[in-house]
Order: sequence, then C-alpha cells, then structure tokens
Amino acid sequence: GEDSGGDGNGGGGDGYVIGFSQVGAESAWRTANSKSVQDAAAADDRITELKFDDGQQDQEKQIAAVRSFINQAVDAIVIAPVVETGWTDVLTEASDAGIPVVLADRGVEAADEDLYVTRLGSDFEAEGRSAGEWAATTFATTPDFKILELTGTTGSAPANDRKAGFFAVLDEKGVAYTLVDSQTGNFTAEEGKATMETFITTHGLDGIQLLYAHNDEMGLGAIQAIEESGKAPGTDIQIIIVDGSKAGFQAGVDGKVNYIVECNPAFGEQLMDVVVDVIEGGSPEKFTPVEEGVFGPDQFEAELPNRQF
Amino acid sequence: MNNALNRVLANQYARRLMWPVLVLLVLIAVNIAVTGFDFIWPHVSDGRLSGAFVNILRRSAPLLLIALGMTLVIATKGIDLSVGAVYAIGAAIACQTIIDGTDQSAAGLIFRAVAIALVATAVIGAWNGTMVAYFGIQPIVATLILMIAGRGIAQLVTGGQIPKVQDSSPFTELGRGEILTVPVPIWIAAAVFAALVLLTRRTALGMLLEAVGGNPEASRLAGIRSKGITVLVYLVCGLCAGLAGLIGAANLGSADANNGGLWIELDAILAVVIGGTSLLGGRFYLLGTAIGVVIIGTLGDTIINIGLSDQWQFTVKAIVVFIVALLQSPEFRAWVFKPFKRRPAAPAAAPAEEVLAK
Amino acid sequence: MSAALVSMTGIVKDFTGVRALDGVDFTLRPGEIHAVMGENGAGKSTLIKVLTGVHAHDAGEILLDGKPVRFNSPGAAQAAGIATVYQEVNLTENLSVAENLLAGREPRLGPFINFRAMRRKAKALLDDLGIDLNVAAPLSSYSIAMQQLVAIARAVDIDAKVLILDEPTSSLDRDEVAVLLGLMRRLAAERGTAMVFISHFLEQVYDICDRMTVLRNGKLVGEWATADLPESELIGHMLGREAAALEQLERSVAGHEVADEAPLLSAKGLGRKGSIAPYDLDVRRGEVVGLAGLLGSGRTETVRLIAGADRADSGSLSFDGAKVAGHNPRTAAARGIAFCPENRKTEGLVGDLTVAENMILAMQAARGWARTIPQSQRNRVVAEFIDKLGIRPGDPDMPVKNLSGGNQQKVLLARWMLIEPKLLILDEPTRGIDVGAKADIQKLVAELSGEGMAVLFVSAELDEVTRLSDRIAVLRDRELISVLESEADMTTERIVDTIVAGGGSE
Amino acid sequence: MSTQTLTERPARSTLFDGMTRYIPIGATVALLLALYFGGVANYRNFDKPQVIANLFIDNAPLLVIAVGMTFVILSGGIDLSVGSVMAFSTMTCAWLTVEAGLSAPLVVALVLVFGTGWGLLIGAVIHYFNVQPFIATLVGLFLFRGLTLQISTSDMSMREVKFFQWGMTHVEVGGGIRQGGFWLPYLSFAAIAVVAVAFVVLHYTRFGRGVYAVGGNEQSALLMGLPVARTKIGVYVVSGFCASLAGVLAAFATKSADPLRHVGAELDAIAAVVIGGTLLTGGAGFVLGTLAGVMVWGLLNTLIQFQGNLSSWWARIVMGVLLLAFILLQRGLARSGEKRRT
Ligand SMILES: Nc1ncnc2c1ncn2[C@@H]1O[C@H](COP(=O)(O)OP(=O)(O)OP(=O)(O)O)[C@@H](O)[C@H]1O
Ligand SMILES: Nc1ncnc2c1ncn2[C@@H]1O[C@H](COP(=O)(O)OP(=O)(O)OP(=O)(O)O)[C@@H](O)[C@H]1O
Ligand SMILES: [Mg+2]
Ligand SMILES: [Mg+2]
Repeated sequence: GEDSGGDGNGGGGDGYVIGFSQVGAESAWRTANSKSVQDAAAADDRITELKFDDGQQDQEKQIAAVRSFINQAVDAIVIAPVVETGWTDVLTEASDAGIPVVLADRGVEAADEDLYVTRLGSDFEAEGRSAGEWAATTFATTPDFKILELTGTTGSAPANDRKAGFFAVLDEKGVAYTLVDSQTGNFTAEEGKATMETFITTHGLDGIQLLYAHNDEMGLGAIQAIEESGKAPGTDIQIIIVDGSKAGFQAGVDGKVNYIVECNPAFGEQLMDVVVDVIEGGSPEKFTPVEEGVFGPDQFEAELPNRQF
Repeated sequence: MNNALNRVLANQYARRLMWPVLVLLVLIAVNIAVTGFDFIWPHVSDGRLSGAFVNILRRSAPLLLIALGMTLVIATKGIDLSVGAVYAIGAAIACQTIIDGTDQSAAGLIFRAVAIALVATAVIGAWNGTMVAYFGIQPIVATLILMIAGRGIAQLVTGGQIPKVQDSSPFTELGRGEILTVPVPIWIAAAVFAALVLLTRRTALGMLLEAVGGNPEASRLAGIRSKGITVLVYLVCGLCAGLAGLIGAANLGSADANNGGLWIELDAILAVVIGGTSLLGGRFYLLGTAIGVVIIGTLGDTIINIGLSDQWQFTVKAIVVFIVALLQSPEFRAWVFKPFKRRPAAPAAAPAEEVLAK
Repeated sequence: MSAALVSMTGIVKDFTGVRALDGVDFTLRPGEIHAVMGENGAGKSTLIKVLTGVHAHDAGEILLDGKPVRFNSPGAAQAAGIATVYQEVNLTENLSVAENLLAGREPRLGPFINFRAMRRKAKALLDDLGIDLNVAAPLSSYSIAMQQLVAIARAVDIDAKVLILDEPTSSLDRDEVAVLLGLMRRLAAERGTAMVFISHFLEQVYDICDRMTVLRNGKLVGEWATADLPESELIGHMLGREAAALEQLERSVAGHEVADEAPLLSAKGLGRKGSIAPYDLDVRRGEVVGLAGLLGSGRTETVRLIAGADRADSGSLSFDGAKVAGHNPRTAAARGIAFCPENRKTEGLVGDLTVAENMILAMQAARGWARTIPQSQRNRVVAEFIDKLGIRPGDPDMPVKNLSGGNQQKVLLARWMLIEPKLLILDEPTRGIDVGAKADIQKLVAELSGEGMAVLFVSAELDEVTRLSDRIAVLRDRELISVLESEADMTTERIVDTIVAGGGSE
Repeated sequence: MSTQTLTERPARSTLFDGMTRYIPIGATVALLLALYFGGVANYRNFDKPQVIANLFIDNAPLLVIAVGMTFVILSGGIDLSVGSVMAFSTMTCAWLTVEAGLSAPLVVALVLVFGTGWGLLIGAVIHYFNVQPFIATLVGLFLFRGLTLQISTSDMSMREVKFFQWGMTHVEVGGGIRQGGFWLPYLSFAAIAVVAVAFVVLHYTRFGRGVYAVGGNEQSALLMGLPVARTKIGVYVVSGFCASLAGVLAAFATKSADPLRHVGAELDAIAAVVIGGTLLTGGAGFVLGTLAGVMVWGLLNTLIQFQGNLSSWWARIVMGVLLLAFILLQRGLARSGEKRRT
C-alpha cells in the first residue's frame, strides 16, 4: 500500500523493483525467456532489482510468489501464468495493494481482464493458425492428405491452442485431411522420439505427408526416430515445428524441417519498457504482441545466426 | 507333467515370478492380436534388429538400469528418489563435456565425458548412501534432497540450455548404435543385469544385502559391514542412474536437464515391486525387476496400439498395476479363486475384473 | 467332574510344508491350571494361537462353554473372555507402559482417553504385582523381562475366564517367578479363572498345575493329572525317549582343569556411562565364567561391551595377549569373540532368511562378501549342525521365522559355533528351551570349554550358572560386585547371599 | 532407529524418559524459529505479520494432505495417491458445478464422500489383500491423474459459482495488511481446524492410540487384541478424506481446476511430515510436528522468494542445501539430546 515509487527493496539506486513469477524452467525456450528478462532488467537503468521466482509449473507456487512480492512491496509484478484460470484473488490482492500487474507470455481468463494492465506475449492459437495456413497451402491438392501430430503436455495452454488453431484453419479452408494419430510428447525430445517410434511401428510412414510437432524438442526427437527407421525427414515426410531454436533452425538448414513457426522468448527489453511505462502511469493496450515470424526453407540459412537459444 | 509343474511352483522364485510373467504374456498377446505377430518377431533391416518388441526393449534399457540399482537399494530397506535427477546429471555432464570439446568425434574426449559422468554419478550415489548409513537419515529424505537439488545441478552444468551433440559423434552410438544387429542399449542393460546377478548371487553379497535389509541390528552383531554395504548399494544405484542418463542422452544426442528421466523413480520402484521385491527390504529378485520393466515398457505401446488416446495412459497403467498387485497377493487369490477350486474350468480372470470394477 | 470350559477336538493346523498340529484334543476345565508340555516345536504355541484366533485351523472343533466358536482375531477371543500372554513379548515398544497395559480398554471421558486415570490405574495394577516402573515412560526403555511382566499384568487385568500364559517365566528371575505363581494361585482361588500354563521349567509346572497335556511333533501324547505323572515319565513322554540321558549330564561337566596361564580376555575398568559401572574381569582358555544377578543388574550390558556391541567409554580390553582397539562386532568376530544376544528376534536372527543362511551369516561376514562359502561345504556344515543341535524341522531352506522359539535359539548358537571362536558369549542361551535341548546346550558348553574354548555365560537360572561355571561374577545394580571362585562358593545360596549383602562378603 | 533403542539402553527410567520422543519436534521448532529470524534479519519486510499469515494461506491444502499423511505414516504405511485425489477432487468440483450444474454444497459433499470411499477401498485392499501401501496408492496416483485428464485436458474456471467465493472470504486482524496487521481467509481456518481435530483424535482417542500401536508393531497390536483392521483401513479413510478436502480447499483458493495441478504434492506432504519429526517406519511422531514441517517447507520457499536473484537452477540447489542443512542440524540436535538424557 504505502510503498510505491522507488522506495522498494533495492537499497542502492532509486529505480524500480519488479517481481517476476516465471512458470518454471521446463524447456530451453523457457530458460531463454527467463534469461532475456533477467538480462534486460539488469541492463536497464530504470530498474534496481528484479525479484525472480521459478514456479516449477505449479500454480500454487506462483500464487505464493505473487503474495510474497506484494509483501515485499515491489513496484510492479510480472506473471507468466502456468494456466489461465484461478488468478482472480491474487490479482485482486495485488490491485488492492496498488501494485500493477503485467502478464507475460501466457494469458489469464477473460473475466479477469480488469485486474491486469496488459499482456505481452505470444498468441498460441495464432501460431497454430500460421502452421495451419502453410499446411493448407502446401497440401491443398494432395489427395488423401494424412497427418501425424505430436502434441505438447496434455492440458497445457500451448498444446491446446496450437492444436485448435492448426485444425481450425484446415477446416475453414475445407482441406480434406485425415489425422492418423495424435499423442503427447510432453514437449520433450525424449518422449517425442518414443512416441514417434510407436507411430512408426503402428502406422508406418508410407502415405503420411505431414508431421506437426508442437515444439522443437519433440520435432527433433521425432526426426531421429524417422531417420532410424530408414526414412528421410523433410522429404519422405514433411515436418512443421513451433518455437525456432538454434537446433530447430539447424535441422531446417539440414533439410529435415520444412516450416518453422517462431515463438519468440527474447522479449525481455520489450517487457521492461512496458513495465516501466505501466509503473509510470501509462495505459497500454490490453494485449501487446511479441514480434514473431514464420520461416520457410529459403529463410532458414539466413535466420540461423540470429537465433538466441 | 502336473508333478513337474508343482515342483516349479514350489520354488519360491518361480512362484514370485509367475504372476508378472502371466501379465506380461497377456499384454504381449493383446498386442499380437491387434498388430499381428510382427509385434514380437524382430526382423533384420539395414543390419539392425528392429520390430516393435525390440524397440520396447531398447527404450526400456535406461529404466531397467535404474530399476536394477533400485532393487538393491530397496533390498536394504531403503529407497532412492534421486535417480531421475541423477539421470539428468549424468546426461548433462556427458553432453556438456563433449560439446565443450573441439573435436566431438575424438575417442579420447568421448571416453573422458563418459568417465566424468559416471564418476560424478557414483559419487552422488555414495553421498546418498553416506547420508543414510552414517548420518542415520531416512532414505526417502536423504534422497529427496538430491531429487530437489539434482536437476538444479544438471541445469547448472548445462547453463539451462539443452546441449546438442553432433549427430556424427560416436557418443550417440551408445544410444542408437548396434553390435551384431542388436541395439547397444540392450547390450549395456543386459551386461549390467548379468553383472549384478553374478555379483549378488555368485558371491555372498546378495545374502549379506538381504540380511542387512531384513534385520540391520542382527546383521551388525553378526559382524557384517552393514554401513559399507549400504553405501555401496547406493553408489551402484547412482552409477546405474548415471549410465541410464548416458544412454538416454546418446539416444537423443542431447541432454534435457529438466525433463530427462522425469518421474522415472516412480516407474523404477513400480518395476521393482511388480517383480516381487518387498519395499520392506530383505529378499530381492533382479529377474522379477527386469520383467516388471518390460511390462511397463510394453504397456505404453499397448495403449497406442489398441487405439486409446493419451488421456488413457495413466488410467490403463493404474489398472494393469492394480491387477498385478492383486494377483501377487496370496490373500486375494485365496479369496477369489477358492470358490472355483472345485470347478477348475471357471474363468479365472472374471472375478478379478469384478473387484476392479468396484 | 465339571463340564469343560474350553474343549478342542481333532485340531489340525498345516503351515506350508509343516503339519504343526495333527488331530490334537485339549480340554480346559473351570478353575484349573493346566500345563501344555512338549519339546520345542511340539506345537504348544500353535495350539494357543489356534484357540485365540491368530491362526485359522484346518480341521477340528473348538467349544467354549459348550458352544462352538471360531475367532477370527485375538481381539475377538479377548472379547469372549480369553486373555493371552503370547510367547514372544507382544507389546508395542513405542507406546508408554501405561498405554501398553490398557490399550483398547483405556479409561475415557466421553470419547476421549483420560490419561491421568489411565496412569493411575496402570500404576495400581503394577503395584499390585509388586512391579515398580514409570508408567509414563516408553516401554522400549525396559528390558525384555520387564516387558514380559507388563504383558502379564495386561492379561491379568482383562479379568477373563480363561487366562493363557505361553512361557511367561522364560526371562523372569526367581523372585518374579514367585510373584507370578502366587498371582496365579490367587486368581484361581479368588476369581476361579481357568489357566493354561506353558513352561519349560518342570519345577514350576509341578508347583502350580493341576493337569497337563503333553504334545509331541504336533500330536497329542496324552493328558494326566499332575499328581499321577512323575517327572521322569513326563520327560519320557515329551521326548519320546528315556530321561536317563539327562541325569548323566549332572557332573560330566564338573571339575575339568583350567590351564593356569595368562587370561585370554582381560577387561580393566571397562564401563559405559549410564549402563554399567567400570569393572575388571578375566576369562581364561577353557574356562566357563557365569554372570549372575537379578533382572536389570547389568549382565547384558557387561557382555555387550566385551562383544563390541556397545562402545565402552572407559577402561581397556585385551584379548589373546593384544590390546583391543576399535572394538566392534566385526572386529570382535575376527579376533574370535562370538556373541549370542539375548533377544533373538530383534538382535539375533534375520527372519526372512533361511535356516542355512542364518547359520552361515557370521562365517560369511568374516570371510567378506567376495569369498563365498562353497556350496558343498555349506551344505555339509549346515547339515552337521542341524543334526548336532537337533534343530527341527531339519529343513535348511525354511525361513527361520517359521521355526519355534527353541529351534531359533539353536540356529543362533550354530551360527557362532561355526566360526570356531576362542571366546563364546552366551546371553540367556537356554531361555525358552525345552529340557532336552537345554541339556544339549549345557552339554555343548561343557564340551566346548573342555576343548579349550572360553565361555561367558549369562543365565537367569542360578542352578544352571552354578552347574556350568568355573567362576561366577555376581552383579547388582549395574555394578560387578564380586567374583566367586572357590568350589564352596559356587552355590545358589552363596550367590543370593552375595547379592543381598551387596558384595564385599569375602 | 532400532539401533538407537537397542544400543542406547537407558538408565533406570526417569521422568525424562518420556520426554525423548519430543526431541525431534523440539529440534524442528527451534530450527523453524531460527529460519524465521534469519529471514527477518536479512530481508526488509520479512517481519510483516502477513509473511506468517501467507504460510497458512498458500500452504493450506498442503497442510491438510500432510495431516492425512501423518496418520498413514504413523501407522507404518504411505499414501502416494493424495496429489492425484486432490486434483481429481478439484476437477470434479468444477465439472459438476459448471458443466453438470449441480448445486455446489452437494458437489462438495459428494467429493468428500468420494475421497473417504476411495480411502476405504484402498485401505481394505491394503489390509485384507496385504498389498504394499506404496503400490496400492501408486495405483491411485496414476488412476486419478488419468481420470482427471479424462474429465478435462485443460483448466476450468468456477468463478461463477457463488459458493466457492466463501473460501477466500477473509478476516482482517490488526487493521489488515495496510495497518501493519494481517488477513487470513476462511480456508486457512479450515486447515487449522483440521490440524486441531487431528491432534485430538491422534492423542486422545482409542483410534489415535491404535494408529501408534499398529505403527509400532502391527503383529503385536493384533495379538494385544486391538482392532488392527479398523485402524489400518481408518488411516487411509482419513487420508482420502483429507486429500479430497484439500482438493475442495484448492477449489476455494483459486476457483479453478487444472488437470496438471498438484503433481508431486504427495512428495511435498511426505517431506513435510518427515521434516516434522515423524518416522517413516511408523509409530513415532506428532501431527503438530507436521504443522511445523509444513511451515519449514513454506518458509524455505519464502526465503528463496525474498532472496529473489536466484536463477531457476540455483533456486533448486539452494532449496536442497537448506533442506540438507536443516535435516542434518535436526539430526544432530536429536542425537545430542538423546545422549544427554542418560
Ligand atoms: N507361521 C509359521 N509358518 C510355518 N511354520 C510354523 C509357523 N509357526 C510355527 N510353525 C511350525 O510349527 C511347529 C510348532 O511350532 P510351535 O511354535 O507351536 O512350537 P512350540 O511347541 O511352541 O515350541 P517352543 O517350545 O519352542 O515355543 C514348528 O515346527 C514350527 O516350525
Ligand atoms: N526394577 C527395574 N526398574 C526399572 N527398570 C529396570 C528394572 N529392572 C531392569 N530395568 C531395566 O532393564 C534394562 C535391562 O538391564 P540388563 O539387560 O542389563 O539386565 P540383565 O542383568 O541383563 O537382566 P536381563 O537380561 O535378565 O534383563 C535396564 O536398562 C533397566 O533400565
Ligand atoms: Mg512356543
Ligand atoms: Mg540380559
């Protein structure tokens, strides 16, 4: 309540103190994201300290962290929520304490819109749609178009939205397709590979045109399974991955991946600008999209050196 | 014929193994029914043995390694929750060491990476053992510490990244290669299995372990170095977890500090118990553990093969584990099978289903 | 003759591989004290457990008050008026004495236990039996003997019409035994309680019982009125052989020469705070040194220090001419010191391991894990000792927990004899052992010392101590007060006098 | 542990004998205070009363499952199903109220009955069929996670259900956080009430003492004529009830259900119970120790939150090191306490 402005925890300068509740460190993407935010805060003169807390993919831990930030009387709180629902109370507590909240990456349910200032992040459904657009164009004329899907962690927002967006586009465009199988790879290479192996033994790869993997890691795991079965990834079966890590682009350069939908983790600087603006009374749009791209085979080579993670 | 059967059943090892083996056979039969005989029958293509079942075995190798180590730990009345984290540490150290090197194909570098990873994981195992044996901390707590901190250590090693080894590096052979057409992970797991069986059953180590697990105080008074044995067992368990991590990392060519071997400790414990070893310590059955591992490995494929979506993974696993656990219980068998004793023609599985439905 | 209170007919009980009871009949009449007699493993405890619902019998019928009963748990038997003290002390060590005494019957205020009333009641109960314990302390702080008394007090308090006592006296000394027998008489007289009494001490049985039922190998031998069955005949029925063999032991033991050389073991000021005061003790080759004293006098503590089971915090120990440093059970065994602890269940045997494995455990530990005992040698020595000690059933591959108490004790003895020690420490080796086996063990001790082995021998039975020992160390209040050396001093009376006088009676 | 009791034969018993079992919990409480004051000394705002209140808010569900777990562990068993039962309960609350439109109080009652029934079932399997608790309850861990995902693969909101507003309704003390006081929601009181009831049941009823007896030595308890079956099944009933109640509290706390929530909660609960001085072998420990254990767990997390500059991996390592230091200190204190008593 009474603490606002620059008298936070910092001691040293009179900049702002910001609390950041991160989902966890469950993927390289996430780690890159944390690093980007932490680096940006450290480099930013306006910010004295960034209180970083890793929620280990547990909403209760994240809520506890936010309560702790309120107790520490930070100037603003950034949350990357693990799920969309269940934030009402703690967001209300923050607003009662007069601390503005900015969401990063994932969003919260629409009904809580008044309780945060803005969300900066990716649009998973849009990512799924981008992937879908490419698939719809590429395979528009393919007779008997067959798809395999490696989904993210069952129940997670990116898994749900990337799936929904992808198939929504295919349906909208009236593409005739068969989803041969869709199983989770839990966003990891290990399970991506194992699941792909089982796909191969169960369905074979013949006649299947496309593999849609909800992230790089699973895609890279699947590529190995495909290679080990004696087929050529990228040629015998085309592959779309989401994320765009170095390794993903490398696979693209090697011709093993056909399309990459970027999900950009390096929005630290953009986030700091938004947060400082918010603390100083600015009122940005409810949603600030992160700049993200889509990349086809001809762009892989050029883009690879720009990759951060 | 009947006599021979009775003799086999009188053997306590055989009795322990009968039910898990039965369940495994049923699972295999289901798969064969759905996907054909190819499921079990491997074929050689491109100089490598392949086929669904071989794949299952290859993928189960890391779990088998960990479950074997876990069996020994459990025999001493202990438990090791840190194996998943140790797996990640082993993988992280090996991959990081290799990508820090200049020539990722150099034999010396790979050898060094493997050696460092194994030594580190053995040290971690010994640390767990020391906490249990010399500091008298309950095993679940002692190993919980590394379960929490271990993945942090693995991330520290990789700097939070997922180090990727070049596909051309011979290191990946540990996970992907084959010797005499048989995948390397299967060789490694089989070798460790054989070594542990020999070590425990050809020497007196097995009996001493069972004594320590069965009655620690009596063992001490009988002059057994129970503390030394405890440390040794945790060390072996750590080493097995590290080796499993190496295979996992080699298979993918990368090390994921966060997700590598996640929750593998639960599957390992499950395999040990399905195999007939009691969590209360004492008698242990390495072969039973191996069967338990194959059951768990086959289960995942079965779910996909019979066309269930992945929400069913957990549910089906629960049901199968429940069936095995009940079948292993003499009290349950007495309760269910007794009314049928006089009418041996009655289907034995039906009453089991009823109980489950409840 | 009054109608039977309990009547068991044609009882059969099979364990995997063993028929423990084979068509046994047993009748308990109101108000009588009835002994069940038999060798170790004869099936006495099993009979009791069948009666009280611990085990379900495979055939036969049980009538209580003329009505057929079949209890499915000891709780049910208790509710029907049968209170039991089982052979191994069966209480929960983590709870307090008072809670153990009154568990399941705690005085309550509404739904809540009234602890004050409970402690008061427990205290009164123990006072009545002449036992002085802190009822609020956890049971684990007391010795087995004390625990046994608590178990008895618990059963007595249940106020049942049938009271079963399975070897209640095995770890009690004479005073406690006297208290217990007095109590039994009082219960019979005042409450008319019928009692089943199992004991390997014949004099106790003859002292208190009206009738006895004899079992052998799970079969009924017969039922007699005590007055009609002289001791020698009873032993004959129990063992199925003539009792003469026992008598000849009497002094085959006596008077062998002890070499007058430097002591094998010499303890100087050895002690441990809070457990035993510093003491000096010498043991020579071929000598049997007995330790005598009342319950809790510190005999166990004394030998545990020598065995390396506990760490001494004062004094020094030398063995076989060398000073002993870094003493623990393993190094002790390596030096040739063997220790059979008094509590075979918790400190002695590994229940899940087989008879054979339990036997070779110490030998294997001494060799280290890498040097396995060859299968053939192992089979040979195991068979030899099963035979020598008469362990029954003689199956080396049976889990040791399935053996009767007496046979378990023999397995433990075999374990240590296998390593051919220079000094054998036996803490209550004959506790719960039948007359035949007891004679066997005593003979064994005599033989071993004859062959030059030194033996430290703890027993609550003063007769046994005086009969076997060349010298006797007397303890009182955790202090070694005197060592009796001369032939004339080696009598039960002298020992009792010494204890009463508190030492210094030379 | 048996080594302790066998080699450390106490002298003739004194009143102090009865105190030895309080040593582990005493050590826990002492270290808990040390942690707290360490935080106060090092971090600004750590001395706000709300910091302590938050421990009871954020850890209310954990506290409830840990209490249930205490019963199970005291009896010598273990219950790995609590995390999944909790998630399933929360999910069921959401689904039955939002999708099926049932009345919320009815749903809550149904969920609690379900948890109790599950405990009854698994307890019976454990007791009558002699299935190891670890495995029987591991089945529950998989089963209910699976069923939760069957109900919904994504999170579900129940903010529209009035009834669930109740849990976060709060009481302000000392003028609330603004005037330097604190606030505490009803669900924290519910959790504290659970602790209080558990304390009374464990220490002052026959059932409670039976739990200790069975945990101390099941065979003996049976031979003493205690109702072992009822006790053994009873502890799983308590734990099942607590798990479903915790699920309901979680529904109150967030008014949302997430199929992946509470993964690993069983380990947190076990850790809290054991940190609180309860032996996993059964028969020794206190429910107030569990309360202290949960507080330690929460306080360690709070310290890391206040520190605020640790990367994800350093946070984990520091947590491990703190836990290690805590356990070693606790062990050391307990040992020297045991020595002094002789
Ligand atoms: N749980 C069990 N499983 C298998 N065999 C058993 C079991 N309990 C007892 N036995 C066997 O039953 C027989 C009778 O044992 P029991 O304990 O009744 O003897 P006992 O007469 O009481 O002997 P003791 O005087 O030594 O106590 C023994 O051969 C023993 O090995
Ligand atoms: N009358 C008593 N009051 C309180 N405690 C007693 C009493 N008698 C024995 N104890 C306890 O019993 C324990 C066992 O003592 P110890 O084992 O040294 O006796 P012992 O001479 O070996 O006798 P035994 O082997 O027959 O029990 C001691 O720790 C002591 O606390
Ligand atoms: Mg007996
Ligand atoms: Mg003694």
